[in-house]
Amino acid sequence: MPLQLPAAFQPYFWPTIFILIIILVFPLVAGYIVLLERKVMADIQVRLGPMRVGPHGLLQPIADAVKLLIKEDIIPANADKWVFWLAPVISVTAAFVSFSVIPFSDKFYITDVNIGLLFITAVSSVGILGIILGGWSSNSHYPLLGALRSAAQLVSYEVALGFALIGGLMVASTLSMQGIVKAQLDAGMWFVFYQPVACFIYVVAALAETNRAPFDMPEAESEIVAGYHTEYSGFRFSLYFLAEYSNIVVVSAIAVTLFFGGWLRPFPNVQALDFLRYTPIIAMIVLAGLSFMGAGRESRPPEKIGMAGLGIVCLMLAGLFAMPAVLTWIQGLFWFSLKVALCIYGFIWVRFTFPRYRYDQLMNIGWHWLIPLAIANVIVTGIVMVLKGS
Amino acid sequence: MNVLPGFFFYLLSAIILGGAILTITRRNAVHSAIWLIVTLLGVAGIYLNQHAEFLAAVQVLVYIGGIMVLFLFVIMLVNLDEAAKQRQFNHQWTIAVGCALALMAELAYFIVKGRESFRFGDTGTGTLNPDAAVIEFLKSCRDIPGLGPGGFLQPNTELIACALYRDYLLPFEIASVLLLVAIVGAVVMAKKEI
Amino acid sequence: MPEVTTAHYIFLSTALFTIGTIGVLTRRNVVIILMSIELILNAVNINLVAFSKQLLSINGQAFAVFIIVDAAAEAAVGLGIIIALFRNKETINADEIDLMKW
Amino acid sequence: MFNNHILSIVLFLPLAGAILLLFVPKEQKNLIRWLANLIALAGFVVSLPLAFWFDSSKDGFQFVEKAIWIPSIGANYALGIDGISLLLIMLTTLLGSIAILSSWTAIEDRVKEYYVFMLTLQSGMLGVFMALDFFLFYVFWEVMLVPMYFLIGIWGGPRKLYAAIKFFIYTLVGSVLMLLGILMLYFWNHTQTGIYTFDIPALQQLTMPTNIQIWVFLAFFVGFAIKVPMFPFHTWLPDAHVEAPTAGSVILAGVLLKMGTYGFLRFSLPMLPNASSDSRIVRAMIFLSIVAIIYGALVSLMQKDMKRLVAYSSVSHLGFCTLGLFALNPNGVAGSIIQQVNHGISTGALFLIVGLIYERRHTREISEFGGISTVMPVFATFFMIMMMSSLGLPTLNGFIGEFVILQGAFEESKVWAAFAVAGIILGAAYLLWLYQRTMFGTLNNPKNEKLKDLNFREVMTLVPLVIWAFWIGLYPKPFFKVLERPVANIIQRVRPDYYAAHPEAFGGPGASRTATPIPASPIAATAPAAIQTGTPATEGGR
Amino acid sequence: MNEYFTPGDFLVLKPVILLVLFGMGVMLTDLLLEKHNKYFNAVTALVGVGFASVAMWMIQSQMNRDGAGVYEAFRGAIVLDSFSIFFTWIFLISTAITIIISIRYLEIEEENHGEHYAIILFATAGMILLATGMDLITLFVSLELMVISIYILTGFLKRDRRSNEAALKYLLLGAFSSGILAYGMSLLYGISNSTNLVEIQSKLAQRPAGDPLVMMAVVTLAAGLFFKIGAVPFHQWLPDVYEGAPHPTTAFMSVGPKAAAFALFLRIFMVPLGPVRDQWLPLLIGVSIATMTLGNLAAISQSNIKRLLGYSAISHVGYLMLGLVSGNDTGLKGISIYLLVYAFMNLGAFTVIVAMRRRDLIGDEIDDMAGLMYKSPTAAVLMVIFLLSLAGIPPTAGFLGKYFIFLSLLETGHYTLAVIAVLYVAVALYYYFRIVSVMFMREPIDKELPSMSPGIRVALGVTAAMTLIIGIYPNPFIEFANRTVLAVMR
Repeated sequence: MPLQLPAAFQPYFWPTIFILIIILVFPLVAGYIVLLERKVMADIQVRLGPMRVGPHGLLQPIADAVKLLIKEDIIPANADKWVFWLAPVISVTAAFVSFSVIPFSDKFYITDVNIGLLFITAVSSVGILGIILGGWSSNSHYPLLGALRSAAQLVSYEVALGFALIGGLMVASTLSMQGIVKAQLDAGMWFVFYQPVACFIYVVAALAETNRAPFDMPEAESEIVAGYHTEYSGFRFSLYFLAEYSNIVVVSAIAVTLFFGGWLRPFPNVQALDFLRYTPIIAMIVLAGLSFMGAGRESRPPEKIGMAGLGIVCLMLAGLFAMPAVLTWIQGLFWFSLKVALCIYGFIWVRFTFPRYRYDQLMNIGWHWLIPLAIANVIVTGIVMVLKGS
Repeated sequence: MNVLPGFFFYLLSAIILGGAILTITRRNAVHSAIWLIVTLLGVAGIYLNQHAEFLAAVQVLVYIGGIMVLFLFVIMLVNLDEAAKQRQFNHQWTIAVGCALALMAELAYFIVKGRESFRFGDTGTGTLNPDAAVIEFLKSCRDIPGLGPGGFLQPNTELIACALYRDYLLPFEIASVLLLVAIVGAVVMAKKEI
Repeated sequence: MPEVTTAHYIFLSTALFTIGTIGVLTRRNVVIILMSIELILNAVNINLVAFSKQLLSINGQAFAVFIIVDAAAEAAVGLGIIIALFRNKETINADEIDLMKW
Repeated sequence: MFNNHILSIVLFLPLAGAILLLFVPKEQKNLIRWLANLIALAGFVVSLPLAFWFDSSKDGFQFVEKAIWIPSIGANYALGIDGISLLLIMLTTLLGSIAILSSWTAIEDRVKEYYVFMLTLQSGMLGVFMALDFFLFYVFWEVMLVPMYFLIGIWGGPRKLYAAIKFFIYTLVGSVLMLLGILMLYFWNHTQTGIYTFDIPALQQLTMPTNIQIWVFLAFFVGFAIKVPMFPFHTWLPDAHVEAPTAGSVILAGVLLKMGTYGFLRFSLPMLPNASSDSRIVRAMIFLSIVAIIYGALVSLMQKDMKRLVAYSSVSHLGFCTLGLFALNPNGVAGSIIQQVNHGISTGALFLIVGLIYERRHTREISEFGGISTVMPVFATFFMIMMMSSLGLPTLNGFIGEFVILQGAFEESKVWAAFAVAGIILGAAYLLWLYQRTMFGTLNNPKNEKLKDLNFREVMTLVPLVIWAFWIGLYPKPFFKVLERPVANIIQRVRPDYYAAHPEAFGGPGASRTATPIPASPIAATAPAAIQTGTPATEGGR
Repeated sequence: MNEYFTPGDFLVLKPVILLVLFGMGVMLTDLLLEKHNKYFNAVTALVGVGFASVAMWMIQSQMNRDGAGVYEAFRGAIVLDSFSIFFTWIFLISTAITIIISIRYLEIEEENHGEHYAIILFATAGMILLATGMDLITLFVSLELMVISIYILTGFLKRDRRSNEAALKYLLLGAFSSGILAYGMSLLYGISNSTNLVEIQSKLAQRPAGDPLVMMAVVTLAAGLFFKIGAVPFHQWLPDVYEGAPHPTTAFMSVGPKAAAFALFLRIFMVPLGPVRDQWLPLLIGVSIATMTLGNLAAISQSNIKRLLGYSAISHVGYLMLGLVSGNDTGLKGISIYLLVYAFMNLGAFTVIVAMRRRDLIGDEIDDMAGLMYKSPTAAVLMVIFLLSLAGIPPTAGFLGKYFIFLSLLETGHYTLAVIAVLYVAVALYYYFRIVSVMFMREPIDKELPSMSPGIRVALGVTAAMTLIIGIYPNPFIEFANRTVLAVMR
């Protein structure tokens, strides 16, 4: 411990640091998720996506952020001002608070409470309020409709989501996020193999929970303009945006934690695969290589330099990771981020593959299929566990 | 070390009571709901302060994420803009003041009577307290090094599970029927044609 | 700052209970009346949790869980009824619900 | 079978008949009438053996039937009669059949219901007089209210609803308070003997602290006084009598009012002897009785409506009955019972008479009539006889009753007797005046010219009553004879020292068992004796 | 841990489990039924009640064989003693009758959904649990199961504004009172560190007199319970709800749930609050007098028959509370008998009112009954019997309940109270007989005959027969009630 803090504050030191890191870094990450989304979309649609700002549009998020922040902040005349102001804050706060119990790695986590998973579900359910209040306070038809749709959708799918989580929890038999990961370590198995149905339900419900396509009814632009945030612009809009992408990260993180082994590397119990420890270094090197190759293909000098610089940064990171202490520290974080990133990729993939459902179909799926299935899953799990236990 | 819980208690109390007063005095039902949410969050905080983590999470999940969303939903469905412009209070002020005074008098009585008026039950083993079997069971659970610092109240979730699924299994089952009835009832009531 | 005892929590809950009662008795808007009832139930829960801590017994918290369940059920049915009423009557003011004498 | 269950048979025959009537289609009005009359007559006929088989020399209750009913609270199905109930039962069965006979043409609509209610009422009344179990008694007491309510309420006059509910509520208030009294006795009996029982003979042996007795007495008092009705509680009576159909009035006056006095006799006096002989209570009761006598008579004088007049005269006559009761000596009590029967006969007949004229003219205004005797001589004759009976003319029944009561009252206090005599005089005044205004004079109202005289059926309704009136007036001995034992028992219980002081009094050990205080000879023997020794001897006890 | 519950625990619950299962079954089979044969739902529900009754009977006979007298289950959370058995029978009977009288009514209202019967069954399950519960939490949750079911039943005619309003009023005040009740329960828990009523009783007995916490618990519990049973000053909901609810629901809630609430009332006041009787007795006396007074006087001026019966129900609550005021054997016996006969007579009276619901006529005004004697003599005569019984005139059953209550008051020396109580009988008779006079002494105003469906006929027959049988030969019922008392007093 480098700093000598009063004993009273000792336990709060590292969490504070982590909180600061997340708050500072996350908006940037969210921006890059947007970029990723646009890039993947472009790829799926066989085009290039943002290419102008920075090499391969790598600076696009920053430009977007600047744009959003300097835009005029419009509050509709008949809006309920302070609710209008409060609503996005609720959303984004709820999203960010969820991070406090996500186990990014065995070392990098803000806190580990004994009700971790429940806490996340609880907090993320608060996010709905932001949407409803935002829609209502705009005092306009489309936002209100969007908000009501959204609330109904979220509340409906939260049930299925909760039941899916319960399926996982029964296997893990703890609510603590770290505990869940450790349970998978002990079991030597990702829980997705124990609970494939739960995982499937979770993924579907999570898509709906985050208002992602094909369940993006609340903001179906062809029907109700932009849904609950139609009247929002500028900074407030960016808060909603931030919240949405944070939510994506959060649900992905939960999925990863509960079903895909969290920060564990693949097959953590197989000694033979210990070399996977070095994957971060290799990954960085590969990334650097790719960057250099890209730099070679770029035509304009600034972009060439940019790509090359990126390659160098990757190389430096690879070097940093080569230090055993850092490698150990970074190990979990790396795997976790990788898995989350893949999840997010999946989200994006789904978005551009499936058409949007109709609202009644959406409700139908939720109530008629997902929830019964989830309940059945819980029951079957329970029966199996009892049988195995006795 | 004991400063912090105390501080939080007073802070949360202020939030709860302030929120509650605002809840019942706001003209606009949505604002009332928002203040109620604040109050409920404060109550959740109180639970945390009392080492009832599970309850705090349930409070947030069910109350704020469930019930209050429902409230807001209904407020929006029935569109109360007109109602907000009307008189907000009925003519039962006298009764209300009477009630308040009675309760305040009771409070004052407590304060005057002082500490001896707060004789609670004896701690220890009621029939439904965790007995040795439960503790053993808890220890057999994964990742529980022993009973935590809060006496019998930790690990919170597991203990509540014990209470719910063992001591209060019956009410738990009744509660499930209760919720079924509530679901059916809400559907019957709210749907135009069933 | 004096030590916070269970009595403090009971004061808090009594105060909350009073506020809730006043809300129930004075408001005209039935939705807000329902909210006031939630305040009362929360007062109960504060009591229960405080007792639970004081008595080192988990039962109070279990009780509180049931109270929350009840609150949810009541709110669901209550709001359903409010919607049904609103459909017929277009008001949610308690004293306009006057087809029968109160 | 018949011997052992005669009381049950008498009691339930009308009820069975009522149930039988339920199955007759309501369009068959004449069949219903015939059936109802037959049943009522049969009811009277089966009650006759009671009079023949009754052994007046035996103490206690006769024809006793007992069956376990509700053992868990100690209520039994127990029936039995003594002399007092015998007289009242005979009165009931007779008046019942007469009332039913008199309704043949008076009731045209809802005939079936009418007879069903009449017969049910009959059973209820008989039950009250027969019950030997307090619980059973109370059940019959209340049962009887319902048909009466309907009789007044459906077939009554213009203000029938008001009158019916007033009757019901008044009586009910009394009876629920009486229920409290009953329960109090029951409870005390349990604390003293450890047995939960409603058995009336057993409860008659109960001794309770005087202050409790007074409370229970007051509870009973309200119940019975309303039924009698005694003075401040009488206001339901004119309404009920006036609005009720003729037969209803006959039953009401003839039988229902007797239940109050019967209650005093059967329960208040023997069960609460200390309270009943408490001087405050006796004075209050006598005061109320005298007020009732005078007040009833005075109000009768002012009536313009014949039925109302007869109704108020009941208040006056029942005042005599209660006066006799609370004279608390054998003469008073025996006279009171006789007077009850008399009142049943004469007032019942007067109501019938008023009903007959009402059926013809549909009015009862005295001023509408005059000189009726010329068109309806038979009617006028019966009216005359019954009026005389009611005002107490010697050779008719009223005289016997009033005389013996006065004798009893005189024995206790001359002042009481004086007031009572004033009541008799007023009674003569209003009745004679009524008769004079309606029967004599010129027939100046054209509507009265075509009136038909009584037909055979109508005569037959009155004849039995006339016969009985003369019987009591000329040869009352059998009636007094059956009363001897019960009256003696009551007096023995209320004033244990009375017979010691007056061994020769009515029913006393010194008097010859057959001696009856009729005017001829015994009065000279008994009355002076009572005057000489009675008053000072008992003064200390009050 | 597996031995924590025995199969015996669930055996005791068998009637409840059956009811709940059949409730769900009704909702499922409802999906298969066409509109015209929805009555089959009622049949299913009746079969459910029948099964539950058989199960109950089997438990009872087994209990007799064992000679146990009391079955405890779930570690004392529910106690099946003769008290709860007695009440269970009341509930089952009232439920069965409610189901059969609902069929035609719901058809006329075009709301014949299976949910109605399902919720009735759930409510019955809640009531049974309420009568058997010996644990604060169990009691609270069962209570809520019952009342929430009834909120729904009250608002079941959702196109009818009166039904909506009644449901809303009931819900608001009911939830409010539940909150108050829960507050009291939380204090009890805090005082005793237990949720078991018997343990609370023993803990409470050790507290000094005038303990403020106990006092507060008494006041809040009493207020909450007064709400539930409809005692003054917490009665306002009752007439409105009675008036607005569908007729069969009014019939149901005036009997089953009322008895259940009273069972709770008795349990709470006799068991945990038993040791502090001195503290609540004056309160109870005052409230019972006020309840009788208000109920009876307010009933006089009503023109709506359901409202009238609502106020009369309030006054009956006053009488019932008197049984607790005296608190001895007789009083409790009186309460049980009273509730039993009340079930029959009140259901009977409401069945007649249900029959008055015809097409185009709600049939709940007193004037709607005009000339019933001409149209349906049976219904009219039976109504008279029920009303006489409600007023407490022998030989109908209603007298018996009053008899015991009055006797108990005299035994415990509450003479004034007894006099007040008996005098109100006369007042009650006055307003009951307003109905009688309308039925018998007025000409009918329309030609429409009452809808005497088979179900209603059966219900009328059963209730009238029981009202008379209990009145005329009450011995077995008194014996039954006697055992009940023993259970509470132990």
